[in-house]
Amino acid sequence: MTTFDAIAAIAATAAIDARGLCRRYGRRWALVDVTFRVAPGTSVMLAGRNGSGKSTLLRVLAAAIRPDRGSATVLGHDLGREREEVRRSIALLSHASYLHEALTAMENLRIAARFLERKTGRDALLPLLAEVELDARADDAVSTFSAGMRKRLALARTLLQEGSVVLLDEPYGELDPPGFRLVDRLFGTFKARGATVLMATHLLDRGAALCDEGLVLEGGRLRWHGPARELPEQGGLDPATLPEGAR
Amino acid sequence: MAVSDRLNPGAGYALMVVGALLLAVGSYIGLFVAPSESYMGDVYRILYVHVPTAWNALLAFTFAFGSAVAFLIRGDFKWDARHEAGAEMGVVLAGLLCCQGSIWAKPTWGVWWDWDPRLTTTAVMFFAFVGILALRRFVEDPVKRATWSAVATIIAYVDVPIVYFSVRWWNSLHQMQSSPETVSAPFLIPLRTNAFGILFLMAGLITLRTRLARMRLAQEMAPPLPEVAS
Amino acid sequence: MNPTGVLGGGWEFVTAAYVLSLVVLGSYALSVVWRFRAEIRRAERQRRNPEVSK
Amino acid sequence: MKQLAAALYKEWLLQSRALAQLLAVLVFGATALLLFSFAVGPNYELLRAIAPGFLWLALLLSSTLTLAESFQAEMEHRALEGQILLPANPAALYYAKALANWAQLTLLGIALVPLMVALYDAQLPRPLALAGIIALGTAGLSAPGTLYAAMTHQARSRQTLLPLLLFPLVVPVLIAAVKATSLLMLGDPMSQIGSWALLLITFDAIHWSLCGLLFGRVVED
Repeated sequence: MTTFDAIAAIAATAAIDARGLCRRYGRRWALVDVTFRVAPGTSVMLAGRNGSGKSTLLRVLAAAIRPDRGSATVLGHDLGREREEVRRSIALLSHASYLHEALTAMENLRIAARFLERKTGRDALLPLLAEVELDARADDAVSTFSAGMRKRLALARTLLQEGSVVLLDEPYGELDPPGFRLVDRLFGTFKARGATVLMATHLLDRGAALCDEGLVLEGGRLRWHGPARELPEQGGLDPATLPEGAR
Repeated sequence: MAVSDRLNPGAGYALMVVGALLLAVGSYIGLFVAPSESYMGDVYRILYVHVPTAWNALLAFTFAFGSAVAFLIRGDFKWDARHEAGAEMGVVLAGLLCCQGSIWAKPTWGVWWDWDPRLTTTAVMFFAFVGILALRRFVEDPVKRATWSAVATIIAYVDVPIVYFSVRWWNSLHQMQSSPETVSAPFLIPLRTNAFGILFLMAGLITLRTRLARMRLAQEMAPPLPEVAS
Repeated sequence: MNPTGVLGGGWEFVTAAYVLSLVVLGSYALSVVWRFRAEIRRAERQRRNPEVSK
Repeated sequence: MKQLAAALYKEWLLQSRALAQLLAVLVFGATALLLFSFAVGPNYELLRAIAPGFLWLALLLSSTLTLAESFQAEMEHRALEGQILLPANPAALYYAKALANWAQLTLLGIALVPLMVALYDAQLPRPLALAGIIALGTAGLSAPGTLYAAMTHQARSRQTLLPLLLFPLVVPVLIAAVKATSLLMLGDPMSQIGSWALLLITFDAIHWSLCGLLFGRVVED
């Protein structure tokens, strides 16, 4: 750890500290002035209607896409200048599966493991596939996988990265009921590792049970930030109009 | 993003007017005052506009290259605007140069294109930068457009010396330099006047074109409006 | 190429080159000025009634 | 370094699954060679003289197919973004992909030679040197080609944009490669082959280093 990292780590009171993040796609602003702080080790639920900017926020925080305005730090590393360090400490489960269709599940994991300079033996990777119940299909090409199985493989890939900040973009999507229980179990694993977890989901009650805090996005703006338990009612997602408090 | 630039539009127009005047004077001297050359007769007068265009075309591409490098290093979008202006001006001048070159080659060598290394290199640069302008047109995201075209400009510009040498070796068997190298004193006056003429005209055009690019960028990257009444 | 070695005439090529240069430089200058003016008009219109960005 | 090894491993896996695509491009190159000969007609004197030019034109045209498709596997499910987020070193990703494209183009070039010999009745006094020139030439194509493939794959109408950007840039490669090939096939009295090879090497050196440096900026979103 260079001295610079040491200083950054000490200064890092927050795992994620976003200040006025904005991002546009062509004419439309997908993210507008998002500001919030998350202490290390807490788990946060991100809720909002479709197109409210959830995925954009996660991709900006994961240093996949640059913010057009505003700034943020992840574990003390600045999103603008230290994108490499940010990527090293973050694991993102994105809508996109990040997989190679033509290759098998084991090969996809092995490629990721080699880039992460981890053990790439079959004995090291098979347990990971077993964790997501894909060990039987380890040597089948991903092109033969269903959407749910791809999501499971993507989850295994996220698990492999051992990120100290884990961003999950609608992990429950495309999964079957056993898949839901799998996500809950993995959620527990991430928390057990002391990682900060930010999960975007539409399953409000399930998220509220797992997470400490909750954020609500609407039209790219942060509408509500509070304890996760109160999100389903206070977050203003179900009732047609926004309750007075949240405006 | 403030739309100010060092030179306000007035300066742009002024530069263009000065350039146009110099060009008119230089061309007048070149066409009517300067004596006809012993061997070439009057055809050589094309050089009075051909050689200055060549110098300024290279200058425009160099300006675009400098702006591209500055943009990649500093990330300030005024360099991207200058890059776009320089590239567009360079393409216009290079295209003009190629046409002049073939008009010059017909009476002198009897063919429409004499594969002169300098001229052929300009033609290659013309197509390279037309490709870059097309790239800018096909990419919507302003930041990607700026970064990618800057990268393309740097690669295209670095390639120019290699293109020049490969064409010269490839062409060395046919004939020596086509335009006379040593131009004696009285011929220099119109040549220099036209050179400065095109230089000023180019500077004015680039200033205006940069302003135009900056205004478009400011509009494209305008900050979001505050609270929107949904 | 005529046999006398000295290229007499050739004025049509010279005029062609100069006219071409005038046309190309002139039309590019006009296009830049026109586009520049159009952009100023557009910016002016937008400043008067800023349409609400979606 | 390890990142390059990982990226090369990925390329090896991807290439081993995409042999059909390589074959298709070879057929395209062969068809191009055939079509060129129709443009000239059965005059062997002329065909023998133009053979090097046709070989390299066919190689250049088929290279755009290989290059345009080279990022298909990466862009399909944003796999490239996934790797960059691991983080994988972008330069390693570039050099692995460029080496893979170079290998494909060299194979393609060497595979086209027998057909050229047959169609244009060309002699091959120094086949090994020809393979060397093909390798140097295709290296010059794949360095900028890979960078532009990554760029244009995300832009609209990538089929036209890639050649539009690449062809003016590789003029020196085409000139030097065709000259060197014809010197090899039609005799080299003044032994100029060295200078043309040197030009190719200079081009390769410049572009393999410069494009590697700039690739990071191209994939940065």
